[in-house]
Order: sequence, then structure tokens, then C-alpha cells
Amino acid sequence: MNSELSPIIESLIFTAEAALSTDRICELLPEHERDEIKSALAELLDYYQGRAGGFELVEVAGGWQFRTRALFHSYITRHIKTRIAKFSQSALETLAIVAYRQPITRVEVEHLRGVDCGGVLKSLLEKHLVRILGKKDIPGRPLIYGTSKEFLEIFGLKDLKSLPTLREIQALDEQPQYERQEELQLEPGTSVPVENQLPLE
Amino acid sequence: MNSELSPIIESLIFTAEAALSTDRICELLPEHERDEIKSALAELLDYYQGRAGGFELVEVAGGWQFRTRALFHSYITRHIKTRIAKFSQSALETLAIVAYRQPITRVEVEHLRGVDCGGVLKSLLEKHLVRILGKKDIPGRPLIYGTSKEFLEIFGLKDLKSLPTLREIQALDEQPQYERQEELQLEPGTSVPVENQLPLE
Amino acid sequence: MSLEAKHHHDENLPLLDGFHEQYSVHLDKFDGPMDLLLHLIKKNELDICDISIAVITRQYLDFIKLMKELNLEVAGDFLVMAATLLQIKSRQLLPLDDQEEQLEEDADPRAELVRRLLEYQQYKDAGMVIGARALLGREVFERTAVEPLLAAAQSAEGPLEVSLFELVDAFRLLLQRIPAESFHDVAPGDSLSIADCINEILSLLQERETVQFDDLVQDDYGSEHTRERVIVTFLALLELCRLKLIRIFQGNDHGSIWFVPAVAAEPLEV
Repeated sequence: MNSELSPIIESLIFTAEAALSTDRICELLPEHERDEIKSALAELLDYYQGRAGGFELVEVAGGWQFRTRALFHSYITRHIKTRIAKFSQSALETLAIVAYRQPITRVEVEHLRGVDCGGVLKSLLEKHLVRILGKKDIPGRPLIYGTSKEFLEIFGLKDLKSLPTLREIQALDEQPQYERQEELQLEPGTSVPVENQLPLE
Repeated sequence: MNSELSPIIESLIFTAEAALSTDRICELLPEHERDEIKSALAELLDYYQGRAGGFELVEVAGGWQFRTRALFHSYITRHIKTRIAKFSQSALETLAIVAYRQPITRVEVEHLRGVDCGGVLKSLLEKHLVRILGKKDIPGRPLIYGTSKEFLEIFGLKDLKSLPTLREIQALDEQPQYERQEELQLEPGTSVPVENQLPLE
Repeated sequence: MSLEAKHHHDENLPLLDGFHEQYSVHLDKFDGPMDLLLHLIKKNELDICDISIAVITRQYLDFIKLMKELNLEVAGDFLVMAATLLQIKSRQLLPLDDQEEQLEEDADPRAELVRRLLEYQQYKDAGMVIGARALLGREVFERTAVEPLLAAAQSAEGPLEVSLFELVDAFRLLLQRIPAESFHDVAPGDSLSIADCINEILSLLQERETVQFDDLVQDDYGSEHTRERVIVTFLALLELCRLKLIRIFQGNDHGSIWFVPAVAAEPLEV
């Protein structure tokens, strides 16, 4: 670690209860310039990516956090209880609809899914994955829903823009895996638009 | 990190609630020899000592634990004190009563909750979530409470009318109403045999 | 298959197991009428954009019939879709007027259904893609330990965090808890056994997750229960601790005392 700042930032992220935003780090370290802090963060990120240890530095929900690498979950669950059981298909569908179409009302979710979603929405609210954003300015003033910060944290997303686009997801359906890989390997410079339809990391 | 074992052990120590003893690590990794585990631990210890990052691996109370380096404590205490506090159930209940029933006196809140609310109300006042609206024109002239502007800000509400009604939350639980049932009447004469098993008129 | 592809990029292969299990089709467990329709279309190797309504309708209705024969409850949503299918089918069968013909060609009666199916499929796939991510608390973990030094520095001050839903729900639960009218039985000999008291506390913990000591020893109006009742409550709490059924917390020095179940509730099933 070259910079003197990196270990300080590391200790702050390490002790934070939740992901620590760049803004917050700047607030905590007023004696350093924002640019300095940003480059120290980049240095740390690089370092952890290259290291391949038991945990890594990730940017989630607009903040920085140390998290174990998914690779080791079978060891970790030997002594830690998993907090999240499998999501049901209907929970995931509803969550996807809220995530991609927010702000959205219950009626709109139900129209898309073709089934009643009251129970699922309530359970997602209780799990803090979905939150009430307010009321829609139409007759009846129905509640409108959106995803929460916890949603980003749990699903390991930096922000909502990090969600794969629906087009990217559709592309996964359309083309068999091997074809796509071939195209990518053979013709990196071709004009085939498939390249930017690949799933995001 | 050379050994394959070191990252695994690292992830275990990282996620442990308290210092993890060598014995416990051996229990968790029965597929590895004790000697192997000990040398991986020595490797990790070496690595963190040489690294001089924001935290280090230490052996305390007969176990292994990651701890921030003492050097950085003045930075760490800058943000540990200002952690986000979660609402207690009693604070939440009291706040909800004040929000939905304002203007309200302390006696009225206590009647609803069935417990003394002096402490909770005081703490809500200190947090500027609740404010004193005035005195009620009844014998004893008790203080009357209401929610503050900060309350609206924290909950992202435009005004008090934007609070979801209790019925709206309860409605999530209810069975759907088949508003779209009129569609069903469109097909009285079809010859599909299953149709008369549909419970429709 | 959407997720197959995604998984090959991932290093966390164990995820695949969960995925197949979730995706495999159970006859009695479709996620809704749209899900069932997609299944039938796939099974018949039909193109969503050019489905044979006759085939799909027949199979859809057979399926509902089967569910009924198995005494499975058929949700109203499935019946709504049955009606929609029948309606489309009958519109296709209607002899067309010459004048109407031109118009009908533009408006395929299936168009609206096809549009909804395509849209639904997008979100169904999206749900599976996000569900296949390495989730915090499932495959990925954050650090749980708090250093002693830091724990001491922790304070209850600072900004508060809570969601609007929690606020409303707290009020809703509170109203449920309050009886419309509470009468007090003052008859002597109204004694309470420790066992009754244990059950009472456990059921309180089940519905509220945390219970404050004050809640246990005060009645609905904030006045203390009888001396006997307080003693029995205390003995019950000691017994619950001994049985390792509850854990005790104190918010801060001289703060309220809280009880929580020692064993966390069932893992979160959304």
C-alpha cells in the first residue's frame, strides 16, 4: 500500500456498520481532498481485486464495504446461519417488476403478473426490500412502491443502473451460450451489436 | 496468498462473531489437517504484519480476529459515534400514534399503548420528530403533541395526508376482488366441457 | 435458457443447484395464469407471437380441470385468464363481415395477450437473473464482529432509520392489540401459574419479537399488576432464560429491558 491514506480509509470501511459512501468518507476526512480520497479508494479496490483473499472490497448501494467472496459461502455457512432463504419465484418476479418499473402501484404490478400481489408486496415490505415511495397523484391516490437501499445491498448492486437491462436479459434467452462466446472471441472489433448486450458483472 | 487454504480461513475469521480459536477452525475444516491449518494461519499472520493496512490479524483470547490498528483509532471514533440508530418498537408505536391521532396528549398516547410513554415522548421530542403544539383547553391544561417537519422529511412525506392509511396496508393482506369478472360473462355458450365447472354465473 | 448462460460466467457454480430446483415445473404450483400459459407454449414448442389459441385454450382448461379434480384451490386469477382465452378463441371463430375483415387483420385478437406474455416473460427472466446473484446473507457475508473498543463508543444518538411501512404497521399492530373494551377481573384467587405465564410471554414474543419488561408487569393502563403477578412473571422469565428460550438486552444503562427469542425466527422466506 503506497498511499498513507489508503489504510485510514480501509479502517473506516472496516468498522462501518453498513456500506460507507464516498461522500461520507470525505466528510470523515476533511483534511483530505476528495480527489485524493477517490484515488486511494481506487487503489484499495485494485489491491483487493488482485489479491484473491477470503474477502474483497465491493461498491454496493452507493457505498464501500468488505464482503466475503461468494466462492467460500459453503465454508462460511458451516458456522454462520444464512439469513436469507430461497426467494420464491413470485417474490423474485414481483421484486424485478418493482425494480425495473418503479415507481409503480400495486395494480400495475398485478396487471403485469396476472395475479394478486398483496401478500408478496407486504412480505417484501416487511423484509425491507421494497418501500413505499408515496402516493400517486391519480384518483384513489394509490400507494407507489420502489426498491430500497437494502435491496441494493442484499443483491450486491452499486445502484439501480447496475441492474442488467431487460434487453440484456432477453439476449441471454435468445442466443445459446457457445455462439455468443465465439463471436466475442473471434471478432472483438466487428460491428455485431451483441457485445453490449452481455450481462453486467 | 500461496496456499488455497488461507483465503478460506480468512473468510471464516472475517465472518466470526468473536475471536475464532485454532481448535474451532480445525472443527470447521475437517477435510484439512491441523498442521496444514496452523501453517496457513502463520502465513496469514505474516502477510498482515508485512502489509501495514488499516486492520490486522491478531491472536486474542485464544482466538484469531481482525482488528483495526490502534494507530487509526482517532479516525475511527469520528464515525462510530454517529451511527444510525434503529427505532425501538416503543418509539415506533408512539410516533405512529402521534402521527395518526394528532393533536394528542400524553395521557391519550398512554391509554392507547397501555404503558407509560414519558421517556419515549421525551426522546422523540429531542430527536425533533415530535413537537409540542400547545396546551389543551381542559382541566390541567396538558401539553398536546404533533409531528414535526423533520418527521415528514425522514419519512419522505409531502404532507400528513400522504401517510398511507391503515386500510391501505391492511388491503395488502386481503383476497383480491375479481373486478375483471365481467369478462367471464362474455362466453356463456362455448362448448368447452370444462366450462360448467368454473364457478361462474 | 436464460440462466444457464449467466451461470457459466459466474464463479459460484453451486448456485446452479438452487436454480434448477426452483425452475423445475410442479404441476400444482404455477405462479399464476401467465406462468401456466408460458409453460404450455414452451411445452408445445409454440412461438409466443404466433400461438395456436385452440391448442393452448384446451390445455389450459384441462389443467384447471385437473387442479379441481385434485381438489386444489383454483385462484380467481386463473379463471379470469380462462375467460380471456375463450373470448379470444370465439373471436377467431366468428365469421367476419367483408367490411370488418380489413380491420380484423390489423387487430389480431391475440395481440393483447401476446404483448402481455412477452412483457411478463421479461420480468420472469429478470427475476431469475437477480435471484441468481450472490446475495448478502446467502452467499456473501459482511463482517459481523464489533471490536470491544468500538462497541463501547457506540451510542444511541444519531440519525434514526426506519421505513414508512414499519411506522404504519406498528400502529396497525398496536390497534389490533388494544381490546375494544377492557374489563378487569378483580376476583380474588385469580392466580396465574408460572407455566401460563411462560406461554403468555412466548406468544407475546412470537407476535412482537421483542418484549419490554414493563409491558409484562403493567396492565393496560400503565399501572402495575399485583405483586403476585409480578413475581410469577419474574420467575417465568428466569425459567425461560434457563431453558435458553429467550435472551435479555438492556438498551443502555438504566434503560428499558428487552426480551427477544433466543432462536431467530425461521429464515426469511419471501
